Amino acid sequence: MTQAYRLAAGGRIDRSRTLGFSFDGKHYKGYQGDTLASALLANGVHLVGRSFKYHRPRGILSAGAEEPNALAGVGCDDAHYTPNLRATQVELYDGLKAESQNRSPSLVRDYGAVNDLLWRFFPAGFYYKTFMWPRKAWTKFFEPRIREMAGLGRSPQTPDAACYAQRFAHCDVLVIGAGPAGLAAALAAAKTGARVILCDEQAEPGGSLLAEPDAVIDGLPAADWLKAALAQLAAFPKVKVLARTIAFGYFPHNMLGLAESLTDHAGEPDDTSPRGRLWQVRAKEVVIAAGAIERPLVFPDNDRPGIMLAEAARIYAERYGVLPGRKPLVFTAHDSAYRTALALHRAGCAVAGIVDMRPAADGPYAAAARRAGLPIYLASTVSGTGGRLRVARATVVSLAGGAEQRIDCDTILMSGGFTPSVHLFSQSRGKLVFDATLDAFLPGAPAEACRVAGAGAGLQTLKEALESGAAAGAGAVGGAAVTYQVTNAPLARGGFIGVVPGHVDPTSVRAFVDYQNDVTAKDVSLALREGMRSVEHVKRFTTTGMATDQGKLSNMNALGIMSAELGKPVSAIGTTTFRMPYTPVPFGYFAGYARGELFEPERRTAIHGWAAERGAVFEDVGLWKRARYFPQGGEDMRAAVARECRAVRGGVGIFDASTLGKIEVVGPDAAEFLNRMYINAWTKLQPGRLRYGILLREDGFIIDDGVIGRVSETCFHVTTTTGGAPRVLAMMEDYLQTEFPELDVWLTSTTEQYAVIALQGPLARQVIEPLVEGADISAKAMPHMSMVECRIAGVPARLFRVSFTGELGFEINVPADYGRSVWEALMESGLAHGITPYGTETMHVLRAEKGYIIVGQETDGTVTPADVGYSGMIGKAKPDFVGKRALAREAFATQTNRKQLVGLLTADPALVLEEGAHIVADPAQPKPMTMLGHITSSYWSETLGRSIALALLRDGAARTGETLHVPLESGDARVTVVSSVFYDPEGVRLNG
Amino acid sequence: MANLVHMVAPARRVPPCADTGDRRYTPVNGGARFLLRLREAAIGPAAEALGIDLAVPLNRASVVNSRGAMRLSPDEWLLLWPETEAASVAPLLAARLTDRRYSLTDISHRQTGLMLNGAAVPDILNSGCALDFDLAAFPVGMVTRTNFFKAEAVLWRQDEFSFYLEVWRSFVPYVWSLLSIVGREYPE
Amino acid sequence: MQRYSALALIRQSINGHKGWKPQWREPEPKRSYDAIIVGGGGHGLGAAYYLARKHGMRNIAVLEKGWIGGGNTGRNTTIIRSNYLFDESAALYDHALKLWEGLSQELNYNVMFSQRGVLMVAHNVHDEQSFKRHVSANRLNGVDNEWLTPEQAKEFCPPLNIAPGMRHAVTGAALQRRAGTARHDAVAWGYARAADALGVDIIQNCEVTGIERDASGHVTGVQTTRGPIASRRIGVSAAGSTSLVMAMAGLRMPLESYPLQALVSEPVKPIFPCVVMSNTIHAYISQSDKGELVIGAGTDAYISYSQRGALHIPMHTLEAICELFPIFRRMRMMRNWGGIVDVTPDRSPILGKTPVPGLYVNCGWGTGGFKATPGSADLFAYTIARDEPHPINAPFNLERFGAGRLIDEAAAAAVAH
Amino acid sequence: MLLIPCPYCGNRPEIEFAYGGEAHVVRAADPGQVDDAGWTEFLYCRNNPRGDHAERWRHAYGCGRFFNVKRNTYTDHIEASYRIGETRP
Repeated sequence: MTQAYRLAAGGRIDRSRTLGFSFDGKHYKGYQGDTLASALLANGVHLVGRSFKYHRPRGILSAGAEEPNALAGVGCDDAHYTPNLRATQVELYDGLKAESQNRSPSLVRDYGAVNDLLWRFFPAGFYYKTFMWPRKAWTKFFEPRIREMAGLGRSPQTPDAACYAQRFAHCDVLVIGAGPAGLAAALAAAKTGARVILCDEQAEPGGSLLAEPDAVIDGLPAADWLKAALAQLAAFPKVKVLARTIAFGYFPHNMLGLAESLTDHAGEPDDTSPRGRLWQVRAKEVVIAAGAIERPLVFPDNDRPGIMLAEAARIYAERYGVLPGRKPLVFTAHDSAYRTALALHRAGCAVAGIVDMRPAADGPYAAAARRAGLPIYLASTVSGTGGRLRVARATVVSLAGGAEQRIDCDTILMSGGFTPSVHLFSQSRGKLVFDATLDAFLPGAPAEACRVAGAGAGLQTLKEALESGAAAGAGAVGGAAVTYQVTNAPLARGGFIGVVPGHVDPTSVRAFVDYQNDVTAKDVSLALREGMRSVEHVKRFTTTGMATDQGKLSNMNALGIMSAELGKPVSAIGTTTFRMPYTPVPFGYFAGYARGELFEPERRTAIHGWAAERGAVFEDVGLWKRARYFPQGGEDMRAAVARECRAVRGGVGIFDASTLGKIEVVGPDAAEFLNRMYINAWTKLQPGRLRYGILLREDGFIIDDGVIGRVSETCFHVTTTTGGAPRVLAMMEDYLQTEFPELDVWLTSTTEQYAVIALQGPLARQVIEPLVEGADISAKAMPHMSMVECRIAGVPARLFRVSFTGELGFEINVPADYGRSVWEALMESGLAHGITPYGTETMHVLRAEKGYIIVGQETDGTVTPADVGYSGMIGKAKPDFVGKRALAREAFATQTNRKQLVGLLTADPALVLEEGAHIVADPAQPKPMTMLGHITSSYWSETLGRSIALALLRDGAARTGETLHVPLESGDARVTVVSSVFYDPEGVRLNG
Repeated sequence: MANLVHMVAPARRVPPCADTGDRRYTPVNGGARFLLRLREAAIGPAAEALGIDLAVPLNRASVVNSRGAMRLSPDEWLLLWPETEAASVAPLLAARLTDRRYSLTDISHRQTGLMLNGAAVPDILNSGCALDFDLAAFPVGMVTRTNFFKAEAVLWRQDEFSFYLEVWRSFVPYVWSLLSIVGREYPE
Repeated sequence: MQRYSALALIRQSINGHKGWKPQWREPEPKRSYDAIIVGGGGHGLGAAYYLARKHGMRNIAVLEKGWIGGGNTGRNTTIIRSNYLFDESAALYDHALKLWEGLSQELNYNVMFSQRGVLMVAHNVHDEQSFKRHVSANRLNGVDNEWLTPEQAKEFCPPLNIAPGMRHAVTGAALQRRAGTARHDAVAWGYARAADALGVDIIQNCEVTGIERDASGHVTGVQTTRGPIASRRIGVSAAGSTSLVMAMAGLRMPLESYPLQALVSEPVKPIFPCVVMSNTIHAYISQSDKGELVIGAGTDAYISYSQRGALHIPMHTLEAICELFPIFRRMRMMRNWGGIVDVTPDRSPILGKTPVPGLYVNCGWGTGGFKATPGSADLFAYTIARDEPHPINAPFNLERFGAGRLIDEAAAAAVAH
Repeated sequence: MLLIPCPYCGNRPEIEFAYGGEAHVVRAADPGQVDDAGWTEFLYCRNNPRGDHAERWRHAYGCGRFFNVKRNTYTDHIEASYRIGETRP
């Protein structure tokens, strides 16, 4: 197929580079520099989509980001497929594959179009009024049917193959929009040496200058001026010009989000270089030069393919060398449409007429149109259109009355004037002010360091745009204002909002306000009739402005209709809130590099590699990977854990405890500080001794625990839980800096300074002893809960004698870079003793046998020291510690019925209860049952040859010996309440 | 069984960084690091003891020979010291600050350094660090704690296009991977 | 009340829909009411409805400073579930869920309640323990909730990525099948219309500026931007603005207001059959009846009344969404917005009486208030009508903080070892 | 992302900071002297204004200091930042 509607010359396309592309499987040709929309129009294709609700045939309405109709799915394969792309924004490349959406089986024949025949039954909000009976029918029948109709395009089904980039940036001035105002702003700012970022959503900077054959700026034709301006900007080292970059969001303190498209336009996907880049720009000053968007006119059947915005039609002709049709009819309330008519006339079109709602049109373009002999119908309106898949005719009628006149045409080009793009200004919380002469919201007082220039500020001439841009750019950095000489760019005036007056029964026709969502003027009226008065209610009830263009074309017309019907000025109605993003941005841009292993840091200990090489199974704890167990020869977890448990109880096990949080608390007041933080007493703890500490929140609940060693008079080695390390350090800093600033004490995280290796079991000492230098670690010299600084395996170490298993145990802290070497030395030393590496699962079982709690498992943020039987640890003589006052509250202290830690034994010793299962007194009680507590930990105890469980149980301490029940999915389990210490209750083995 | 007591200290093993082929990045292995905390009154004596100026402005480094003191907070200095001289730091301070009103903590193994050299390094850092690397905002000699993606980092500008980056050891592979991926966007 | 039905719709269709009546009146405020509800969201409108419907009160006003449903009712991600851990919470939310199940019929307004199931994804051993504890507690409480393997979870939600190599691999999921979503605006409008039909005055653009009390301390009415209105029963249901309203009665509340962001994608054909939540990596997602992916982000760090937040919050959320659902990486964000959520120290609501006689409060729902709407409204009406809480909301009193009886679901899910 | 003026380091991006809640909430020197109601208030009740708010931030990924900020909770405008111990402007 040839490009039948391509002009022989003109436009900014590169005719030497012909590109092939397909739309719905049909092959076409276009040129480098085309958009998908311009290339389709060049081939005479207007029918490109179906609307959301009625499946109306739709064509290309605009030439930019505001396009509501011409949405297509684009991509060479499913891994590169994006639905809902605006054909007006998709740059053409060779081999581009596009498909239309929301139609089945084809655009021309679409079964969904039956909705259009039944439109009377589907007014706005119809679904709120029906589909309720019978109740089940909603779930089983109606909702699935509605959902089938939902959506425009289809989601990709294959993971995206592309990668994405992100950048922070800073500048003195961020200029948004590289049209005349933006360029002038950037130039003015750049001249002062400022750091400037100029971004523009299009492939080519220039904005309206890209389709400006007439105007002359400072003696240069606009296109030449543009070229010169860009060359000038390129010469400034501190200016960055970002094309294909949408400023999508304006955030507090002048932070803006930009989305830069990098590869989509190139076609051939190269998945190793980023598809796009999200910029987070912090600007000292922002200049918004975002232009204005032409408004459609709301008239009956204003949505047929071939009906287009007038300015867009001129852009297609002058920028892309494409005629939207050969026999256009122009319908307008604004002078600029005359310019379009003239341009098409010059290009050889037979202009069928210019229908102007205004009683008079006196501007220079209108005069020129008159001189060219174009038929002009003043004070007239289009009362209807015809043509099935493409507009073929219009009926025109005088507003004064009289007979309808039928005019044949192949396109209708409409203009209701221009709406300034105040989106970003409004996002920045700047005040919008309604200007009744322009029928537009204009930027008022700014809330951020931000200025608006050009058409976005409601300015209407090229000269004003350039000079306002220059003033904004210069003003932002204290530079000098500039004037521009502009000729041949006359003022164009006019505009209209609302539904155009007509003489037909409005109940029998549909005039579309929101094209994509099929919201008609009637729907807006219906919403008002049903009592929706707020603009937000009307929006939500009708869905006007909620389509993918977010109301860029529809909002003002909807407000116009509301204003007319309510008899209130638009200023009294207000507008809906503008939200980011200005135009849709792919999720991938926001996710950026954070994918797969880089989604979050994966923290590994110094010993991780050793464990991985031996086939350890890991679990996630916070950001850490911890070895959970070390299966041998096809063991499952239970078998591996049973073996590891036997090894520790009967010989010696080795465990990587490096992830435990560690804080060095140093200073003359270190003991006093810990006194105030932990429940325990620290003053009398001798250097070289350890104590188990409990930390509460100020409201009395346990937040963390850990063993604390006194290294010296002024230095404590504090350990925390793995997940709690950052939280505890932050909490301590908080108290230290804001409550106890008088204390001379400093905190340093040493979590990663040390690798920590636990050696546990009756043979632990034999394994370590040969490696120790500078310390006597005999039972007498180094009892349970003591510490010593020495060298182990040739490296300096802090050796703790401590046990989380109930066995003789040591924890060796060595500088992390030596961790693996020391571990390997211990393994070698332990070989003769059958040393066995074990993981967190075995650690859990062994500590549960001893009734040691795990914060976060036995506690859940509502547990006090008394609840877990730890009241005895509280330093009784201390006047204060964090949480003490809260525990002393009368209502709190006198409470009964609190959940307390107990042990449970099942009647069937082989039954391992499910963790999280709940405990009841009467298993026969109907639901909801009275729950007395829940199982916090439950394991097979290899040591005891039976199952054990820990539980939080109401009044648990008083229930020892009681028989209770745990209803499981498999049936009721009988349990007996016992002490939470199952093994070696006297603690004899610790002293081995 | 052999007595292993007098075994030689093993070599330090830092977290592995895969070879990315990007010559702009160099892991800096070894070295001693301390965090020194003290109050205003002790700055002078401590500086004398260590032979390095500590009264530098916040977020500035002081360098003498191959020793560096980075002031990260009004009362906090990161000392980067030659490993061979590390053992003397604690005794020197203890001898001078006898009231013990300070904290010196060895964090030599807590973190690892990466040296980044190249004209694109500020841009590369800006992929994951929200600071402004304009020379006026982040001059040569400035050093600060900040974040690089989801890792805490200490960043020291040694030259217009040379940065020294320190991160905690378990974050090294993460940071290294990100540097190598971002580096591809900014060819050497 | 003009009855809604398919037949009515057809009849109106033939007449050009000219006969539809306003869904609620626009009355001028009267000088005095038997009860005033401050806040015209779903909770407030619902409370007025139940006061009229169940407690025989007719002279009631709902005062809304903006437009009804314009606060968090119209800004949330519409997730409804009741699989809470603690008995108190499960009872509260399941009371709501049961009311949801018949709400469209009760209100004669299709709120599009869709029981498509909520899948809560587990990523590690601790998640599994926590979710199994939920499943077990729910089962005994008569609340449906079941444990699924990763494969079963993927079968229920095919877009879910369960590849074992993920940074946070999916290790299972808890599924509540009765849970789902509803059309948020319809909830406000449905309650408004039904309440209005029972005589409740819904007064929009009417901001409360003061609370009047007599010598005994009992409330006597409110000052508003539309003049003084007397009443001896005032129920405050003002979500993020609760602290401000209660301060007018001299009460300091254990509340902080944070911005909570959400976003939707462009609409696509049905691809996502249920609701998926991951607490560990912070992702909440469903697909609306219109086809948009509806995604909940987290709260910003600081208190705010600005109904917007910072960019890094939705960025973090979309990282998680793309990780769990890599097929959505090319989908595009169409709209992002913020609401103001009022958060209590234990992140459970406060629903009951206050130290000021005649003043009742319903607040502190944090990020999860929508799901409770009918239940909360029903219980609030009960409390106001009888001047005492219903047994279900009795534990959610203001005194629990002093008494250390926190109902802390979030802390119960925290991890340490 | 807010731009927060650390009184020590100057303007820094919000992601370097941790929010610390309302400022000037003083923990009694002798909590035993505070009655139950007062302690509950201290634990749980915070100013939650729409408008000016004195709040704490910690430059967690920076100098590590806590400090106070006077910020408008509706506009996000930051009027002042000052060190712990300094009087509220």
